[in-house]
Amino acid sequence: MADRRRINGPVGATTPPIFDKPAGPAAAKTRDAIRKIFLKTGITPSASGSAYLELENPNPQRPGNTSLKLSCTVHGPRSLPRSAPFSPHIILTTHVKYAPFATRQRRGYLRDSSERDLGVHLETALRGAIIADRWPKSGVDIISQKDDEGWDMMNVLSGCITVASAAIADAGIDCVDTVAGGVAALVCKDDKTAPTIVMDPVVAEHDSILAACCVAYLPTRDEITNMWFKGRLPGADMMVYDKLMEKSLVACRCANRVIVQELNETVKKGQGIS
Amino acid sequence: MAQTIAIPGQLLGPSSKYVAGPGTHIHEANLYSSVLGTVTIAQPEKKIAPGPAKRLTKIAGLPSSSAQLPTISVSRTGISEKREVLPEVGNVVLCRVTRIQPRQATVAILVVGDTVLEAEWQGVIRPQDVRATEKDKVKIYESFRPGDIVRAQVISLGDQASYYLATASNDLGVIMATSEAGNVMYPVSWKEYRDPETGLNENRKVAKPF
Amino acid sequence: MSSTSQHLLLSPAELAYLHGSLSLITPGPIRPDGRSPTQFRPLTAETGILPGTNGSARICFADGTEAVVGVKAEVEKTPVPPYEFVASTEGRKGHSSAPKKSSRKSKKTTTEDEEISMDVDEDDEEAAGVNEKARVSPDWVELSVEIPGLRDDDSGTVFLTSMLTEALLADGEFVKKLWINRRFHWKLYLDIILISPPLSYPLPLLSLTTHLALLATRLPRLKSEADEDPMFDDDWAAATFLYPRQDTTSAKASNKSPKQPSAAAAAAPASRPPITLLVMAVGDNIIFDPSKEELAVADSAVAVSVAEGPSSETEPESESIPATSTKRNLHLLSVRTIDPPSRLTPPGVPNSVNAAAWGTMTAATPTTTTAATAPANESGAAKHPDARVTETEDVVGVWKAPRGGAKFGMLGAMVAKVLERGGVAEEVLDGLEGVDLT
Amino acid sequence: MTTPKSLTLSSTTFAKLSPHPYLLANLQPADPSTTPTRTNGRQPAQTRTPYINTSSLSHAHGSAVVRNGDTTVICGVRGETILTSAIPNYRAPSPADGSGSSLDEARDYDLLVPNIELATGCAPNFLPGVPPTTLAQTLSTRVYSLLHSSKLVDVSRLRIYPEEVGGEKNKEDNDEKMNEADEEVDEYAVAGDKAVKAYWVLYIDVLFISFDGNPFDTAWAATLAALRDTKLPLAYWDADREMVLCKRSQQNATPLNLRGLPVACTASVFTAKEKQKKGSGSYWVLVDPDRLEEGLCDETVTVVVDKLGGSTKILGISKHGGTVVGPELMKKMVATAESRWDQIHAAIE
Repeated sequence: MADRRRINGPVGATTPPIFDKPAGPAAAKTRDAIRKIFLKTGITPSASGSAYLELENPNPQRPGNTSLKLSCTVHGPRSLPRSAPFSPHIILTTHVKYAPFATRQRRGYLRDSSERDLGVHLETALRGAIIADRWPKSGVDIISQKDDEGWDMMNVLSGCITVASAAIADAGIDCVDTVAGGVAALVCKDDKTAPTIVMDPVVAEHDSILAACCVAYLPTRDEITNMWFKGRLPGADMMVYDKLMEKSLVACRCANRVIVQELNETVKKGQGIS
Repeated sequence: MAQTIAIPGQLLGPSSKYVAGPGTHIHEANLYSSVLGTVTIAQPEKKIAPGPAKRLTKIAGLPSSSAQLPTISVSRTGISEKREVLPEVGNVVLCRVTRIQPRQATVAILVVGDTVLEAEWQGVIRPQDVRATEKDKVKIYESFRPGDIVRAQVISLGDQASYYLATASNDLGVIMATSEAGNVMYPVSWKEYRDPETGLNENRKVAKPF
Repeated sequence: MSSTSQHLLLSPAELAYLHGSLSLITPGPIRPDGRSPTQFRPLTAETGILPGTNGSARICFADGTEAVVGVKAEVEKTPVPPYEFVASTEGRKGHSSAPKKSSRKSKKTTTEDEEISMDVDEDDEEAAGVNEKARVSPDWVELSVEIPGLRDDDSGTVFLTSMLTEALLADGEFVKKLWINRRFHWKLYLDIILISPPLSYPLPLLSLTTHLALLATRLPRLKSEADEDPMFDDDWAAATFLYPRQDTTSAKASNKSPKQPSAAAAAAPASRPPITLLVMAVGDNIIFDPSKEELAVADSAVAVSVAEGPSSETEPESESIPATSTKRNLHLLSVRTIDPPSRLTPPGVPNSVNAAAWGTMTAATPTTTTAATAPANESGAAKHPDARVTETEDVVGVWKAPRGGAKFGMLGAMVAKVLERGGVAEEVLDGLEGVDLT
Repeated sequence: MTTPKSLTLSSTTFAKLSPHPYLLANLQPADPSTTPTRTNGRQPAQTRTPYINTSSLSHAHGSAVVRNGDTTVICGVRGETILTSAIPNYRAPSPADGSGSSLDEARDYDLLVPNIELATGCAPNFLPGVPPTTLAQTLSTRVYSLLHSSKLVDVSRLRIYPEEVGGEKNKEDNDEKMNEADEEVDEYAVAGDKAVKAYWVLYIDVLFISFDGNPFDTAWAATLAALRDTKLPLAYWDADREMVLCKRSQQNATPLNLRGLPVACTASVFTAKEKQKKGSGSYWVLVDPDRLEEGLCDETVTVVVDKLGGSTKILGISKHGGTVVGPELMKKMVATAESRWDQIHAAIE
């Protein structure tokens, strides 16, 4: 990536360190709850709204006590560029970006396709929640920056949805409800045992994941703004599919409790000052 | 009940008992909060007879004006001082002139009412909106100069790029101006500012200092 | 930019009218072109139109949208992780079966991924003799979508590309067909080009064309043995289909098919590539194959990818499908919600607020008895800077962009309607089977 | 200079409408009783207290988060290996002195790759999706040149030698030999006959979480803290596989012990008149400026000092814009830089 605006390092190709012994398998432990979430709003005072989220690190071998770190800033409502056509409602643009040091394989500075795909998912999830016609002729930019690899796209997406919803509430943009993200997966240890449905799966922990689904959920309205299901269901029976969805909604409700608690604290802290 | 905290999506009350104020929205006959903030309920002030009642030619019978409903609203004053507000039609705004063209003056809206904006919205003052009298003899460069601070009123949402503003009343117009020599000037008449150091006068559409 | 690329200029009144007619319950939705909710628009399809490819197809919809797909295959060397040597020299003693490389991780590290080895534990049909695991990886398929007027890194195009790729790779069956031996594999390039400007949401068209192109794809027959450098029979007539065919016409091609890892009984009806259907919901009605106008008023839209697995494959886990069911055994591969363009449409102004209709902003009196429409009651003069467009109850007949998401039950019903016996997916698959593959 | 007579504005409106007179009014209060302060309540020479915590990332070999007031920066250091065969015009370092030769391996072979990423939405004017702004590019090059000129990283730590071939490769005795202080690399370069087979390349990525002025000091402090926290796994050249392999066990990952602890301190000069000729009118030196002050001042001075080991060494002075700062002001700046060094030193320990 010879980008003349950045320092590109040596001409020759560099390879990440290759180890002589493969790492031991992650300690597979079953837990029937989502990982602990740390959520804090207001980390970027210069943005109109911001939030920061960390997921607890389930894998003891991995250094550091959290495995997924996400920061999100919201800039808006702000004026649209001159060329934009007249819009009676707010234009939502989302950017999802991995930090170069976030994943095992160092990522470049330009957004690749998986990040754009996450961006569209996030946009769909949030557009349902934002009351768009309250802010005519304006735009809002939601930037989600991933600082540490949660190892799996769907966990990352559910983290992005939760942190973006807290940041939007912090920015004071009208929403019908807070949006919470949740993931559930159909996991089977080995082929003899029947597959079990697990909430907030950590891929390193499970032997083989048959299917997983990530849901963006509006708790009080009990509606789903974005749903992403992937994998192979045994047979086409809808029963397993519905159970998987229910489990992910439970995960969403747990995540939403964290959002509500954090937003309450922001208001209390705010009142303390004013 | 005054200082309860509202999270977006929190049920506030049935929409038959309250009227939705700012920061709330209606969904299936219920009022929900749409902003993070504190709930305030404004009791309706007693209605004085609204001017000569317009003769309603609409067939729909004039409903009996039942007692007015209290307005419930969620205000963010508690949270952060940065409150994003959109210029509404009729708001009095403070803006800085950024560009002067014969047909219009382009300004950046900085303050709406008394809330300072983070983002800057673009506004346009057309010659015919500069003053109420002799609209056709207005010359823009005699009314505004780049860098002036102008108090104006929003008259329409305008086109996709900018809001339409007007300074057509006495208390609207330039409130702070810097002269060519770079010193802050003070108003001497309704259409002139004077530079204290050089003593020169410059033409402006002066706002009546109150 | 919503995932539909073009903005349809419909006035709020037209939108309200369309929404009203589509959400009728009693006689069912009345669609602008009079179709039944599950009726598809006619399409013309042909395959084998590009001689230089391993497989190609072209589909043209009735409304003039047209897509062409070309599939080309190349032999590629499989990268071997370094401690494969260490393992092979010391003999891989009970190396714990590394977790299956979840096919979802689209960004695969080509070089060594030190924590999780990539070899996929294909335990079920892997030929018993070779204890070596068949190393398949989702990177063997590269799919690119080209939509005229959009850059290819445009988020809408990327969303389409990842949806189509996801449908192909979701269950890992497809990638196993590309396995030649431990050192080499096929690398498949699918180029999907939408020829006409995207009149309606291009997803169903692109996925059906890909389906046909993959059905028509043929790979040269392998002549070399297990792990040697691959040698192929250059007689194109002897080339084998990617999806082995069970009908008699090309019987000779299928029974000479080389030892394929997923060589389920050749006689059984072969599995077919996935198709992605766009399902839309307005009110309580579920509508298939929506046109541009219908999508503009959709409350929610879902893309469901379904594939037909070889029905003889016994499901290890769940109760097997009753044998008497009809021949198709559908697998749900992926479901994604699509952001309906209806959220970007301008709202209508109810009479109670519209000055032209004498609903006055300042009228102290609430209008007639409609639910609780009570316009703002602040004095009209200097409106409070915070006063928004007054929040009013939804007035019947006045268009308002849908807020919030879709009900859980509605999403489940849409997916169920696609998968049900004799449902839409089977109807589409039957239709596609009719296309004679040259 | 008469301010508009009867116009009364709230302080926030005054700040927004005319920031320069607003800051001037704060620094030069009308009545002498109030002490002159800056708009953010600090004294002109007062810096913001830095908070630094390290090793917070799991995929980087070294990482640090630095918070300096409202400017928050996260820096990750990742080591990757490059074979000497892949380095164009590679010259084997003369084994005798190893580092004194004219050959500066870090600079010639580009082994240190710092990059500053500002387009992360850390401030309303830095939104993603655009190529790096000039500020981001200048910051990257300033960090790059300071890294090389201060010779912070000891290049001998970055060299990778072939493994000690011959005899049964018993891992155990190699390991306990590993953890001596710093000669263990020479353990391999037995009597210099082993040529360097590969190098470690350090990718230093600095990301701004929140931006409120004075980016260079914070970015440099983050780079420094992350490099001090970096532990590179022991790498060796495996002859029969012609590739570099690293030992999995963590305990023989060797930290890069850096030479010295250079700290940067920036101040900007605020002049009473916006367009100020030399010497006329009063001025203020604002240390560690925030975003509002940076916008109003066009003259900045940056001093890089290192007080490790008693005597103060000045590693770099850069001043651009404006004509106010003279030699005696420069001495005062070095003094403030020294107090800033103590602050950062305390935060890093």
